[in-house]
Amino acid sequence: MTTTEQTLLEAIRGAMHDALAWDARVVVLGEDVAVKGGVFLATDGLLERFGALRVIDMPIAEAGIVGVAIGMALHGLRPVAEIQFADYLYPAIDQILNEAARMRYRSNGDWNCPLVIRAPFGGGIHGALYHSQSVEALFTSTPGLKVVVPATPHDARGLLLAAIADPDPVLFLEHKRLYRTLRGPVATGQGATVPLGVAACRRPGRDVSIITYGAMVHESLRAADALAHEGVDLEVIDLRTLVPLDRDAVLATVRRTGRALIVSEDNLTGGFAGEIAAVIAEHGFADLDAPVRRLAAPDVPAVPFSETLEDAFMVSAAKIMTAARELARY
Amino acid sequence: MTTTEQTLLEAIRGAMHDALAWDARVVVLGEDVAVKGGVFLATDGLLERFGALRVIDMPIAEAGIVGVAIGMALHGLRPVAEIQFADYLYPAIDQILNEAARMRYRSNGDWNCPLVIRAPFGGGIHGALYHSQSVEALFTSTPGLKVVVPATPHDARGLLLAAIADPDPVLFLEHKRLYRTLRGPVATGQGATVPLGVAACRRPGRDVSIITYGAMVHESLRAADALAHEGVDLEVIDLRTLVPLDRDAVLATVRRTGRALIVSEDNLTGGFAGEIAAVIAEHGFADLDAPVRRLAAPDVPAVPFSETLEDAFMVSAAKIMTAARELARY
Amino acid sequence: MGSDDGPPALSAAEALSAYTVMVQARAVDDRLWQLSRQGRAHFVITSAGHEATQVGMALAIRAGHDYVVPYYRDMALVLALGQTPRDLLLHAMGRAADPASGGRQMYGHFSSRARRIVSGSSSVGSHLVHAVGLAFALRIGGERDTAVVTSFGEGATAEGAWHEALTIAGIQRLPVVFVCESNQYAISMPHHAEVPVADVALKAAGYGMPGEVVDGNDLRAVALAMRRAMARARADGGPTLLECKTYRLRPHSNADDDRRYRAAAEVDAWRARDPIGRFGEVLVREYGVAPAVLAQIAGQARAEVDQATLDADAAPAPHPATIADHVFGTVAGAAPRSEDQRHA
Amino acid sequence: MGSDDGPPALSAAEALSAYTVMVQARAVDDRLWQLSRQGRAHFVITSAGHEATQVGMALAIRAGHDYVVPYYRDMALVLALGQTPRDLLLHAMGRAADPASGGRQMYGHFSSRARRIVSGSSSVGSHLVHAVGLAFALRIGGERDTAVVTSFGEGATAEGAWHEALTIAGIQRLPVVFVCESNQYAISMPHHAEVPVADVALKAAGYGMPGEVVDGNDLRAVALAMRRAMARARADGGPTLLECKTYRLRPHSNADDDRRYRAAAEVDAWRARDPIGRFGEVLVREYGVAPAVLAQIAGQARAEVDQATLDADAAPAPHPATIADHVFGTVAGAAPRSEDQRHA
Ligand SMILES: Cc1ncc(C[n+]2csc(CCOP(=O)(O)OP(=O)(O)O)c2C)c(N)n1
Ligand SMILES: Cc1ncc(C[n+]2csc(CCOP(=O)(O)OP(=O)(O)O)c2C)c(N)n1
Ligand SMILES: [Mg+2]
Ligand SMILES: [Mg+2]
Repeated sequence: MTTTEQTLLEAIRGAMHDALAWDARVVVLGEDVAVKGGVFLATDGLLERFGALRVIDMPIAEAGIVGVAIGMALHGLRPVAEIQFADYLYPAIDQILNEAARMRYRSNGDWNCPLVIRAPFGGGIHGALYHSQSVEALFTSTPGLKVVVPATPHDARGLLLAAIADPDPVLFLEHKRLYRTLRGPVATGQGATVPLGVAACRRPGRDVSIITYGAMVHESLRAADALAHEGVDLEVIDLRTLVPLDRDAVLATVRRTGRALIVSEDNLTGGFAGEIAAVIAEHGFADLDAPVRRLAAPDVPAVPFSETLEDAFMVSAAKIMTAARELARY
Repeated sequence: MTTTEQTLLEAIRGAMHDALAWDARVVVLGEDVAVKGGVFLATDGLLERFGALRVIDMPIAEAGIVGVAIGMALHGLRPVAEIQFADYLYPAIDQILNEAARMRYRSNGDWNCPLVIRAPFGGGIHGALYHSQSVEALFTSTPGLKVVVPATPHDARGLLLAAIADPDPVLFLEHKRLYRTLRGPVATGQGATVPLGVAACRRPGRDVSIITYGAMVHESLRAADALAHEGVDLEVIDLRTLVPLDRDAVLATVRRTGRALIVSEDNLTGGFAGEIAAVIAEHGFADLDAPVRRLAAPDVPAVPFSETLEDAFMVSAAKIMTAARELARY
Repeated sequence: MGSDDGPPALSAAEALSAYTVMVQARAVDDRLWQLSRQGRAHFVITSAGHEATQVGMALAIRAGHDYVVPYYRDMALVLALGQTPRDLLLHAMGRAADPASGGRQMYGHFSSRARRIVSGSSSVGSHLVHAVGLAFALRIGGERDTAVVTSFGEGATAEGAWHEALTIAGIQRLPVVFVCESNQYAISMPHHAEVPVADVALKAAGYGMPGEVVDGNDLRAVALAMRRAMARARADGGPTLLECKTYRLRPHSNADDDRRYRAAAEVDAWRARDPIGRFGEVLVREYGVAPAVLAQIAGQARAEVDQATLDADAAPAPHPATIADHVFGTVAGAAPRSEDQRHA
Repeated sequence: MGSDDGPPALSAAEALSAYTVMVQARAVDDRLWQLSRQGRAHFVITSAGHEATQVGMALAIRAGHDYVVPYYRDMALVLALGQTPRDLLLHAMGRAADPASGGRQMYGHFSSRARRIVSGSSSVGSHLVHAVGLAFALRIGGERDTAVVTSFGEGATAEGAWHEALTIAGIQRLPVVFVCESNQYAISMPHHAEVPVADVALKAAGYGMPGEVVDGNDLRAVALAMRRAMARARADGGPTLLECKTYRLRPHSNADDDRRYRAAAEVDAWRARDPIGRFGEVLVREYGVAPAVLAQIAGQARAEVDQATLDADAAPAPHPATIADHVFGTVAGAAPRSEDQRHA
């Protein structure tokens, strides 16, 4: 096992590269993934190394891309499909939820769908309504589908390898703002997977538990560092996998601090933060010294373009500090 | 204002009939809605009365149906589109969420989409995975779309008329098990709309608040009647509209009873019950004498066909009684 | 060529066995409607009228070798591929032993991994992309001489996913045969309200593949056209769109009343062209089969279906405790987690 | 007919004004790339190379009367319909006064209710169904002599929603003209990886509508074909699919590097056929316009764009407090509710 410094993007590219090299069943498909190497270059170099039968440029047909991946998976391949932006998962939702997620159950275990759908998501990159969305809430209500959101290069690699090895469909959401801005140590080697369904404590703390995922992990850590100077000690939990949710980790942190702040980049109402809050409200009630609090984006249809509006939309370290401070004082 | 006894289905059909009669901008479109009058006969007789330009049979193309309705709405019509089963809303999700819900916002208010999408949903009718789904959780996380679930014939009519009059897109989910099994008084006449966003208290009670919607309102009322004999007094809140959610009504009932049981026909994880639980956990914390509790279907991909499995899936009055009894004793 | 007036394209054994399956399929269909009227089957969707199309298709398919991605109307097809009347009745009655879904899907959702019959949802048109993916996988895996067949109604050709499937198959020239069971109606809606052109086969031109109209009530015509298309696919000659013109002789499903949208006279006219009677005549006329043999086949089919009904009736329903089985598979090397699956 | 060698199909005034818009569009495009390099525009998507197609389309459209449902590449089209360089710069810089979206959408999402230019998302192919619905509404409302135009790239023709739009338009024979700006690439992917047939126009056959290939770099050819198609639509003769073959002269957007997927020689060859230079020659040769006039038009365009840039630069950004405006409209007769819109 060696460890190298990589960006989130390099870690993801490396995981696909190695999965293709190690397992003949793995194929990569999507729009612009082969010749161009992906609009974010996440698949750069793979065509040259593995050829056009395993790294496949697909037409602009998201339902077709996911549906074809399902067919491949039914035959025993391990397709990794890229949807160019999470905002364009919508045309494929019927295939993802009605087909892939329900295939094993509806056939009583006779068929299964081991496929991964990768999609860049998230805002803060001036991408406006249709290149910034947080779409996880659309995918966390259908059992049969796993949903993964890595927050570090190490996890991105390890979780992606675990997702490819998983016997069921996995939606793998990559925060595009972190692709090149985030670097970190990555353990490579075939055994270095990160299991799905296990959260990580990124920072232990006594006063308030922040439960979050994706880019908000880093905003929360920034907020925690800043609040430490004020004597408020935040614990930061990175869920890493939304489905299956690591309920134990969520309830354990609340048991430790008695205060839960759920931080979400998505808008508030109907978002996945509600599920976390509900789990705590149901099963951690006796441990709570203050109401559960959700910090999320305003309830508007999506992220607006102009910087002033985008800043108003995005949850930031500063907003987290305000909310955590208030909660600590409750 | 006259009042007549109608089934849920008759109330819905009557609302469409009257809307077509009163407002030349209203049109009805969908698969099998014209000549056949709809697979549930919800649009029976409308073609004969209003003609083929206003009651339109559409090909099997759900994205097309909703997209065409959007185009009609942009021109100022008031389309009421039927999707034959809620399970087939998926292929239209891109049109519903990315297009209709975001049109007003993205054009800074220049354009708007006054359209209604009706879809029969819900289980308990031996419809199996693809004719039984509760899909509301897919639609409650995108601001810009309203989501309505009537539980009585009176509300079905009044809410549908309000939805048609609304200047924005409304998803109108009709529980198909109630279509013919539920009868009740319906106030007819042009003024008898029921405003969107206002919950109803169906039964006042002191011990536990049940917060629910759709067919579960009736299961809850049945449970309440039975539990009354045991001295447990349930309050039953029918949300009627999920978006916008009547937070005031939710928090007010919790203030009265101190105990909240959210009952949902959908599976538990990621469902809309989580949003309600989160709102209570955040804003009703001080009023709670017991943890919030969600009673929902098991986390399986959808409703299975066979009666034994379907019964195991469905939330029933008996299951509500057990959960409410426990909560009352906490 | 290969029509009722052409040279016999099938051997006598093939012809007789095909006829037997057609008759068997109709007997199952008859029984299902009866069970529905008795309240013993909650959902029935008919294949009556489609038998020549479906059994003709099967004559070009190597069961368990070629993949088949069917739709809800394909009961005669899966019978021809080796499913039994008992399998179908277990499926219709939602029994634990239902091989298609263990009682989870309603009738018409045929599946068998061993037979390479792929499980489908009820969503019209959503399955063709799976056929395309399977064909892609065959190419990637170097599995030569194998093809994929998928079927659908003409109404399904309006769906976006249908288009994406044909587009990808056309671009990649994949070994898929797309078979439209073109039966004039999508529930209540006649062809012209569903399809903007007279023949679905005309759509093939936009996907760079051949399109062909076949008399779907003529078993041999279907078999021959299918064999040509499958041969092309197996020889890496690309996909084909086949339109088999036929007619659904009963209502769409037990929830439908077809008198609301079509004239009895039209149905009667098609009844006169019933594909089973028509092929029975061919057997007598061209293959020298004695009418008594046909009667015997019918009797045997009824007896089989009777037995299958008894078996299915006696078979146990799924146990409620199995409701959360097969949500996810087992992750190799993962420790079992305590996460509760059941909350109700 | 109507090509560079045919009789002049446009009046001198039409020709000169079309040329002016083409030049203006290129000047705006030039400026946007410059602003992008300077970090003053976050997103730029080019229309360079498409000017003859787009301005040719506009010559058949009655602005504010016919509906136009464009896509992100249609900057020259909306200029020809009456948008100004200032409108476009306000849009690109995300200013509050951006008429398309008040700074909410990124550049390329043109919209004006007054001009009947419909707001689009970024989702490729999702807007054609809106054009079909508008055409349906025109028919229902009895608004005669009006048509709907919608445009898209050849890559978009693979999308399911594209198919559903043409299917519905074909079945109902609605007054829509579908214009494919067929520019050989969808980002990096060449035509053959996106479209299973050589010409998008061939797809028309499956929808029961005429399909026509036009030289999209020939302004007059586009204008003539568009006028025929619009006349047919206005006379209730049904929809048309027009394929204008052209080329995108710059990378897809400022985030793209087209050297990764196409040869410089190919781009250069198309540069030699630049639609603006080509139509400039026509003006000189056939309309007797003096070359100095063309130079003057170019100078004026640059000056206008300079002024527009200054204006947009000075214009205020949207106020953060407006972030929750226009989520929902006002319900007639409803009491205002206290529900908080902002939680952050
Ligand atoms: C996506 C979707 N939309 C609607 C339905 C409802 N539905 C079931 S069958 C059917 C008609 C299909 O007609 P066709 O494709 O011609 O096949 P046929 O039933 O005639 O064999 C419809 C509309 C569905 N199952 N799935
Ligand atoms: C649904 C969807 N999928 C993918 C994308 C990403 N994307 C933006 S433009 C584009 C290429 C479109 O090509 P084409 O339709 O030929 O139009 P062109 O850009 O060449 O004018 C892609 C794939 C998108 N915007 N929407
Ligand atoms: Mg049909
Ligand atoms: Mg293109």
